[in-house]
Amino acid sequence: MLVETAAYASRWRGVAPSAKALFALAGIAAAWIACRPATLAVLALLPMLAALLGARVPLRTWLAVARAPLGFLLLACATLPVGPGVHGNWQWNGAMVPVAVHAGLRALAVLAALLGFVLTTPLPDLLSLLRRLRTPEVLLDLMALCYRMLFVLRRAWDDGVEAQRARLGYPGWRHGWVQTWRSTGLLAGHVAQQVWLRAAALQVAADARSYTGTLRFLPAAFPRARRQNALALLAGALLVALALGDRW
Amino acid sequence: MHIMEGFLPPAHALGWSAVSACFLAAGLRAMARDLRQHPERRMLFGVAAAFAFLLSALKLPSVTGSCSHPTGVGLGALLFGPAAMVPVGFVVLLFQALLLAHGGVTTLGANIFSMAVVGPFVAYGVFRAAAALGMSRSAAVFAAACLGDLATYATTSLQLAWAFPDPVGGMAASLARFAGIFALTQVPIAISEGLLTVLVVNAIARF
Amino acid sequence: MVTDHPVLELAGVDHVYPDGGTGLRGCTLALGRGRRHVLLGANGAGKSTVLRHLNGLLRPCAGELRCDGQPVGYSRAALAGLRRRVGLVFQDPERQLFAAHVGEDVSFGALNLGLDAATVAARVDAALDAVGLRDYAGRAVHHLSFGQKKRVCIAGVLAMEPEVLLLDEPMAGLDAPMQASLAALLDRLVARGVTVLLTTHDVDFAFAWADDIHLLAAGRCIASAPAGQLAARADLLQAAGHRVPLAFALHAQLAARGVLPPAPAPRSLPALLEALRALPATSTILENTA
Amino acid sequence: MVTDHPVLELAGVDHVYPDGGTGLRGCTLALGRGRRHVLLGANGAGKSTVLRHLNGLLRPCAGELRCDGQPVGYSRAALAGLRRRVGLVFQDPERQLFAAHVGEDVSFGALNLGLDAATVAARVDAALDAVGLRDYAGRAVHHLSFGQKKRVCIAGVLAMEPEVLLLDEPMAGLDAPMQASLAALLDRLVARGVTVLLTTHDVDFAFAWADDIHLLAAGRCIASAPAGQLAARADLLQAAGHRVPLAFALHAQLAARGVLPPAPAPRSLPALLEALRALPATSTILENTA
Repeated sequence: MLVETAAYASRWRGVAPSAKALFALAGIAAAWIACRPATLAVLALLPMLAALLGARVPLRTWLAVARAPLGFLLLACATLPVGPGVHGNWQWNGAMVPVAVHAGLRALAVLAALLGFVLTTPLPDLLSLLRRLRTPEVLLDLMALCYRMLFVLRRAWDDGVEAQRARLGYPGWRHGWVQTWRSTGLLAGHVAQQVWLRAAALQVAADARSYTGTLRFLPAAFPRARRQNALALLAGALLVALALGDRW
Repeated sequence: MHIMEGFLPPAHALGWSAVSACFLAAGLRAMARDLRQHPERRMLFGVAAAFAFLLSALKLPSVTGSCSHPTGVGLGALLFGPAAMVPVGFVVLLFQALLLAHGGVTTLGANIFSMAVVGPFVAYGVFRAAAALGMSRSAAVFAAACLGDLATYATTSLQLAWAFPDPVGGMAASLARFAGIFALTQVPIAISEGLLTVLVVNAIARF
Repeated sequence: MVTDHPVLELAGVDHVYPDGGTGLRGCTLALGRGRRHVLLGANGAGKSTVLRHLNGLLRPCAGELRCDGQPVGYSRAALAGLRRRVGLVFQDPERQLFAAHVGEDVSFGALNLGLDAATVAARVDAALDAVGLRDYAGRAVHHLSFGQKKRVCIAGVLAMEPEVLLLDEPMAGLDAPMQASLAALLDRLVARGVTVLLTTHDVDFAFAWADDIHLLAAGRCIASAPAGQLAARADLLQAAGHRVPLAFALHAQLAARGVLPPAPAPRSLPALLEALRALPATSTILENTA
Repeated sequence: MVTDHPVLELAGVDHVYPDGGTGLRGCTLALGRGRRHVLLGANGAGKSTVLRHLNGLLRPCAGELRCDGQPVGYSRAALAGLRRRVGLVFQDPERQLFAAHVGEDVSFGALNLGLDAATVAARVDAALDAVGLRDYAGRAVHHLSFGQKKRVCIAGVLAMEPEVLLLDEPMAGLDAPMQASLAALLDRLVARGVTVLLTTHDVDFAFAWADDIHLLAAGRCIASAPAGQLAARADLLQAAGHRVPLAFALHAQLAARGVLPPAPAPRSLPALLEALRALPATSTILENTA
């Protein structure tokens, strides 16, 4: 997973997740406040530059991660001005163009803020932040287990695919999609069984370490969190001020 | 089907978040009740969430020859009940937004409503109805997963149409537009999701 | 601690799995304090089942588990007390690591003991230090190699500072240098007074490393004795699905032919090879045999 | 088959993993038909990577794979043809068994060959017979022991009737009797003309079993030769992260001291032990050394 790899490699990996979250939230709020396309474009650019220059996220990574949502955005915005007219025939509707431009740029700005966060913060850091924010403990346990088991199950899946390929399991669509489907179904069923087996094994392993009913871990310490939060707050305030400029 | 990050206007984003928060709170209460009776299910839900995420990140064969990403919510609803799927779906959708940039944080509420509330409840309802009508297990599972998927897609189209009504034709015209565009991809996905769910349920049943 | 009791003891324990599978049948086994114990048996003899009983994860159908001579209860508090003293490391790291980061996972058991955050942090550091992963606390578990994950599992138990450490097949999947470094780590723990019990089906390793060997066959402990006493008992070893360790077999032959002195018997093949190399060339043989 | 070409051959193969990890660097290696091959190397030397190349699961970045002297193409059809002839058994049975029942899993590859149901059924029976699991076709996979699962994996490949059988660490996790029975199974296959290549990091087993040894170090094959020729090459073995097999080292010492004749060198420690036992008691040593 590209996002996850980039987050661990980022230069801001050691920055307190609360600071990065504050900056991202400010970016989202600013995008929601701003109205002029130019301001929105600047609001999209700033978090992107912060990620690329500040956290040294490679441009290629940024673009590769953004490609899928940008595709959706392009499709959705390009088709907004096209629609069925009064007679049911599809036609161009110029009145929707500004709506599409505004929605598109706003989405871009919010996306940039989110990417700035996720490309610099490994998910477990966010989980420890959520723990401090008193998220319900059931939800935290679900997230912690889900994150860890994600990699375990994906490994099981990849190994299964490889083992099936070694036994001619995927002849390709044209040569035998029935066989390909059969392979996929067998593997999905197998990994589904693993869900039960692994859950039981984890339960036993947790019990052996005096499990008390909730999964408690010692969160990572971010000693300079206070200073970093203040800086993030300042930078975020600038973004919001920029956006507020549109309203006055 | 995910609405991308930032695409919904603020009022809609916040509104859907509030709606989904209510469902999430109810789902968490139901899950906490369940966990008090079956504490061992805590691990199970966590691993199941990872499995659902894995399925959603996989490219799976679809009948048209293209690839598709199933949602896995139909499967989860059949195995764990629709109420438990709200928290599990929340985790999966949040992880998709954070790890794959698929969906988003501001659109999380809207996406939860379509994929972790409407989808599972429709799938579960269809399954119960099909079972009551005496359909075979495979047919009932297929119908449940397939229709659950289509219901999700219809909900998303509605959410988009409401947020971006057509100035001439209003919401109805907008709905026709969004539903029309996404039908191209969503109908094959619904069918392959149905097929896959049947295969997985059969595998589990023999286990 | 002035006690003659073994630190842990199974007394006539029967165990039948819910699916009717083989468990234990009248298994009696005692672990002397501060010694290196190996539980040796064929696949399916019940090695893992014994470990799960010693940690209280399974409950005997008959017989009892004793800790310092006292029967162990199975109330929540009694089990917590037992598991505080007896740590168990499972074979497959993927099935026992549940936290995202190394440091978090290692802290899990220590936090469950109810310690405060500062103590836990100190223990996590010490445990990671002990297994040679000092700078890995912030790493993601899924980025580690198999051998590193295995060491994280051990650190997670060490952070609970158990008196007894149980390890299920700790050497499986490790190559020779990693096995040697793990054995050295266990030796350091024993030197600090920890009692270590591990399972293996490698009879040569067992006799090279252990103070005491416990032979398991079909759910029963058929012999418990210091390694030196069991090494020549081909009958007992065979009953447990094993042969005499090659180092002892070869040494016996060589001693019978006067090539090497009859005692001390080298514990491992490399030691035997060393003993041979230390002999001066051919002439000594004549003297020895004379 | 009247051909002088090795049945499978890697010629100057380079491989770099997408994450930049070590793969192969100019690896050249040839498998003679119908022989017992062992690929020996430390963890991370590239043993599994070689196997994946030989089965076409990975594609060389440079160099080529040859089958019967012909370069192998990487079209779908060419790969299917290769994998029909070259079967690969992975290390961890948990990761390669995906069907619910034994028979279903074993039939998977044979069905993919496009055979009719009756032929597949006959092959499944024969394959299960060969691995000693004749009556297990209807059993649920997850109820089997580790050793049984491993044999199911092998049966699944045998049912495809490959000319070449590749096995990744087949002995890992098996106890001594199971290792012996697996080695006997592989010997039977070789007797039927199958070429067998397995990887291991157990140098003693490698030299006890193999006809040919291939030494892998840092992604390169540094030596390929009959086992007898490589056994004494401490330099090459050390470069591959191994020591001289103990049977040879001990035999060399004993031969130097006149205890055993210098030739033939016993291939394994049990064989060495046999040789020692076959010696009459002390007196012969005097004769030998005289």
